[in-house]
Amino acid sequence: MQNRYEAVGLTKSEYEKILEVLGREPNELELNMYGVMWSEHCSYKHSRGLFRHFPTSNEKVLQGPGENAGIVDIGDNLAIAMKIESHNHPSAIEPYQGAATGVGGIIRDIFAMGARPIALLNSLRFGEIEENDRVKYLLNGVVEGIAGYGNCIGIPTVGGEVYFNHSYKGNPLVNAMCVGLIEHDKIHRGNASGVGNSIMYVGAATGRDGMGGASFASVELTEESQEKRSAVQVGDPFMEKLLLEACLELLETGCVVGIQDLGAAGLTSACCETATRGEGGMEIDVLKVPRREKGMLPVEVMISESQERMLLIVEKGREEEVNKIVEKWGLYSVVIGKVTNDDLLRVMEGDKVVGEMPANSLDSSGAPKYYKDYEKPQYIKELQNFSSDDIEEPQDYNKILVDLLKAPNIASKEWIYRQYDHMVRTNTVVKPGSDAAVLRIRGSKKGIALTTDCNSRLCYLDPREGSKIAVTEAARNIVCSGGKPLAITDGLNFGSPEKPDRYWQFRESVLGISEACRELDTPVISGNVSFYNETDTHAIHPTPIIGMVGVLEDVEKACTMEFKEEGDVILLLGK
Amino acid sequence: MKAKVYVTLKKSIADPQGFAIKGALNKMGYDKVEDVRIGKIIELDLGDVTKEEAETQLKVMCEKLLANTVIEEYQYSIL
Amino acid sequence: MKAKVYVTLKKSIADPQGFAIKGALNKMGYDKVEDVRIGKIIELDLGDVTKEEAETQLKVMCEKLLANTVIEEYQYSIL
Amino acid sequence: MKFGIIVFPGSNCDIDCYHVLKDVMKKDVEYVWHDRDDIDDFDCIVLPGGFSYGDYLRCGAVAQFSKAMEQVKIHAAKGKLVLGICNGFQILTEAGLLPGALVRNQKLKFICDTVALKVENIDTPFTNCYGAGEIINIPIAHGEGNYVVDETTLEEMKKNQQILFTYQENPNGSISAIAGICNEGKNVLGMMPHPERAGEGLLGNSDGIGIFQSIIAYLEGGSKDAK
Ligand SMILES: Nc1ncnc2c1ncn2[C@@H]1O[C@H](COP(=O)(O)OP(=O)(O)O)[C@@H](O)[C@H]1O
Repeated sequence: MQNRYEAVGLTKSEYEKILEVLGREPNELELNMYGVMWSEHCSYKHSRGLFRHFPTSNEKVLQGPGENAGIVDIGDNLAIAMKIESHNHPSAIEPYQGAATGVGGIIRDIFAMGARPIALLNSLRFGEIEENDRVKYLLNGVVEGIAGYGNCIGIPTVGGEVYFNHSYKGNPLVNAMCVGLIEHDKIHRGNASGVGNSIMYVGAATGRDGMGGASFASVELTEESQEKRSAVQVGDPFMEKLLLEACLELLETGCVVGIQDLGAAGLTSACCETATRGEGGMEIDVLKVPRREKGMLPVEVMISESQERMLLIVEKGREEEVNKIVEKWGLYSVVIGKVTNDDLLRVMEGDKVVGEMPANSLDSSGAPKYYKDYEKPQYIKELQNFSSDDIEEPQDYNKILVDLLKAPNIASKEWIYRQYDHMVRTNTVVKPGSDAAVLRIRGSKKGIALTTDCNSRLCYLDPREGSKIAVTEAARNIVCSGGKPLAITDGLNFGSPEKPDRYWQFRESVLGISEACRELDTPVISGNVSFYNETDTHAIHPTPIIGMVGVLEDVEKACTMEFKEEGDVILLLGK
Repeated sequence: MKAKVYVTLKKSIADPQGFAIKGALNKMGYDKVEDVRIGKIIELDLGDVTKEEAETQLKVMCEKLLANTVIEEYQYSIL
Repeated sequence: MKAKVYVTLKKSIADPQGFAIKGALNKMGYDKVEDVRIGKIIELDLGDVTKEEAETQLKVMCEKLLANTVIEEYQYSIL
Repeated sequence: MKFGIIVFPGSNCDIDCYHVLKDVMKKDVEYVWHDRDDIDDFDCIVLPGGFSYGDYLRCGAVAQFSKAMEQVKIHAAKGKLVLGICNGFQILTEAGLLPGALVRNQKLKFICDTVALKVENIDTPFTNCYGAGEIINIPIAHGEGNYVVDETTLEEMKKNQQILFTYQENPNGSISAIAGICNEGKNVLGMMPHPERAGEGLLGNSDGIGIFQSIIAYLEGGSKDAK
């Protein structure tokens, strides 16, 4: 029989750590909460240790990594919030919903900071497109999902990239990036402070969504639960639009002291993270949580990943104010608990305590942290022996040029970005099709430039150099559009960190990004790690996607890449 | 041979569209409406095939194209 | 009381989605498929109402919201 | 002269319309929440683009039941101006203020692009500032902009010169390449293209301004009547 802890994806030593923290055996609910929170996805246990290499601050960084999104100053009391996030595995199962909910999640991260989302980008990787119907199906579904969500909610999708390569066969990558605009004094954090303040729940009702993971296996499920559990989450952009407007309006009132979206690990992570960043304790009652389905167990409520939900920490006595605004937007809000000062996360079912643990033992401050063994893979040596002199000189360069232009990786991506509304909100000065997108900032002369970049072939050949090149390519795209690079968000997509060669790739990549960002003075202000991107036969190429923002002091000076007039001079800069 | 295929979301899958329409009906005064779910109906003219052929064809069509079996279930009837 | 509403495009209205699916089925080898049309099924739980109430309610719901009678026709059945 | 922009849950081009009217045209303009029933003050009502009520079931289907839309019907019946853009056009057809319906684009994909339109009739409150037959470039962004209408009504519309804009290259399969139509009284316009996205040189295009200029000219009494 499987051990209790293995069933929720934990190791023996991790389980012992839980025993030590609690001083007793965890019950099923608690064990499952540790299971999801100490998963790679939530705890970053294999990657966190290396993040110290990243430059994460300079005089422009208002919020570095660790919050829902990073924030960088662009002057005039204005700042840009941004973050990238992967939704690779869900998109491989159900491309439309996987991609759509990826977009929905990253938008919530931005408005949870109090910023108004103003642009979306997406970075996609698929297997070779010519040979495979499944790849076409995935591409179609992913693009439609991104379009379906972004278009409906009314945030322009202004840029991105797509590459096809055999290493992504069976394991596509879907990374979504969102950028928001915020005034300096309006920044909010996911912070549960003020003992006695109310914990309020806003948005869609909770169902048994996103509970297909291993971490759920040990719970004794009723038949109904079994049948209704679904690994596929469905996005509702309409609900999210209402939630976005309601939350931004609420934040204006000053009655919200903390706000957090319910993403991976749902209520469990939102509660323990806000509690840890705040006063330290919280008590919530699962019976008060609005539900979509009957007969849900406390554990189902606590780890459900239903979409379009937010947690608010509201000043005691001002709950009615919240209800009123939320109702105006056709949603409802309920008090589900309160802030306490005992450092514990206490889960109630009515009057009954059904789970209790130190809040900070769940989140990444308490989760295990690993440095793995790493080893330079054999393939690198072999590939690096290659010399371009070994290739025969082509006879017909014109044919080569046409072949290149036909290659899916180089051909126009208009088929994709024509499906995205890239103009809504009428700020898009430079549309998709150029080096970087440029948006004007209303009410100022300024603009921002946005891009995502990563050539994963180069990262496969040399993860450190390839990662540097990804950062510098992003910077060149910004500069060519007239912007000054400010900061990056990184979407790190790799194979299993438990394999020394993959961990080596990851480590090299982090070091490469760090070096380039230090050199360019573009700190890493947020990011995401997605490990285990591999199939039985192979891992994906290391894919550290760099999302970069730059500022244009005068947006009228934005530059596009096409040739403008006959007779203009063409210059080549650099070697 | 004509046939109808009914494709609906699996019970476990959230149906935001149905939920929104339920809200609209409630607001229009039908406040007893408890649940709305939306699916697809696909009417096919399969051409000149026997009933048995139709039967086997439909099954494959549904599995491969007409329904997304990750989130949907289907039924069909031959007319 | 539960009910199902079937909404389909009028014959006179082109159905690009149905046409695309017909094309896909033909390409999959079902080259006898002559026509495909796509409609909607709306499954409702009308709550605690009598059959007669259900009947009248459904008619109004369809006319007003569930179908656009400029382009669509509807049928319903009470279960 | 006052413009009102109706905001439904899910509207998202409301601020774009507001911006063009307020900051570019320098006119008095106000957002009108969908549950308001006092719109007497406004000379022109704008139904903006977006995805009202998620565009669930059918685009624009649910929005027609709002309180504000009841008022819009009265407003239109008085001969006052209504401009429906994209989702606003869909709402106007669903509400019966304009004939026909908008269905899925022929190629089934959402299309975001800038397209060339021909101004078919300049004898209206919405088009009087354009030249006869002028070609203008206006962005589109829709998945269901394929206009359908029965033959008889189409003939009547043609006879009445209710077709105001047609696509030079039909992007979505619309009958007679129709991009925008008005009612018989010529005071209600519905169009799929987004003139508010073509209002400033900085965004690369200001061809859409003519529509707002026309409305203003008409309201200032300088130009053609709505019949
Ligand atoms: N998935 C996508 N989503 C949105 N825009 C995209 C996507 N893929 C490519 N683009 C846009 O197409 C243009 C060309 O992309 P790409 O070929 O990656 O450019 P480059 O290699 O010159 O950086 C860019 O403007 C980019 O933003």
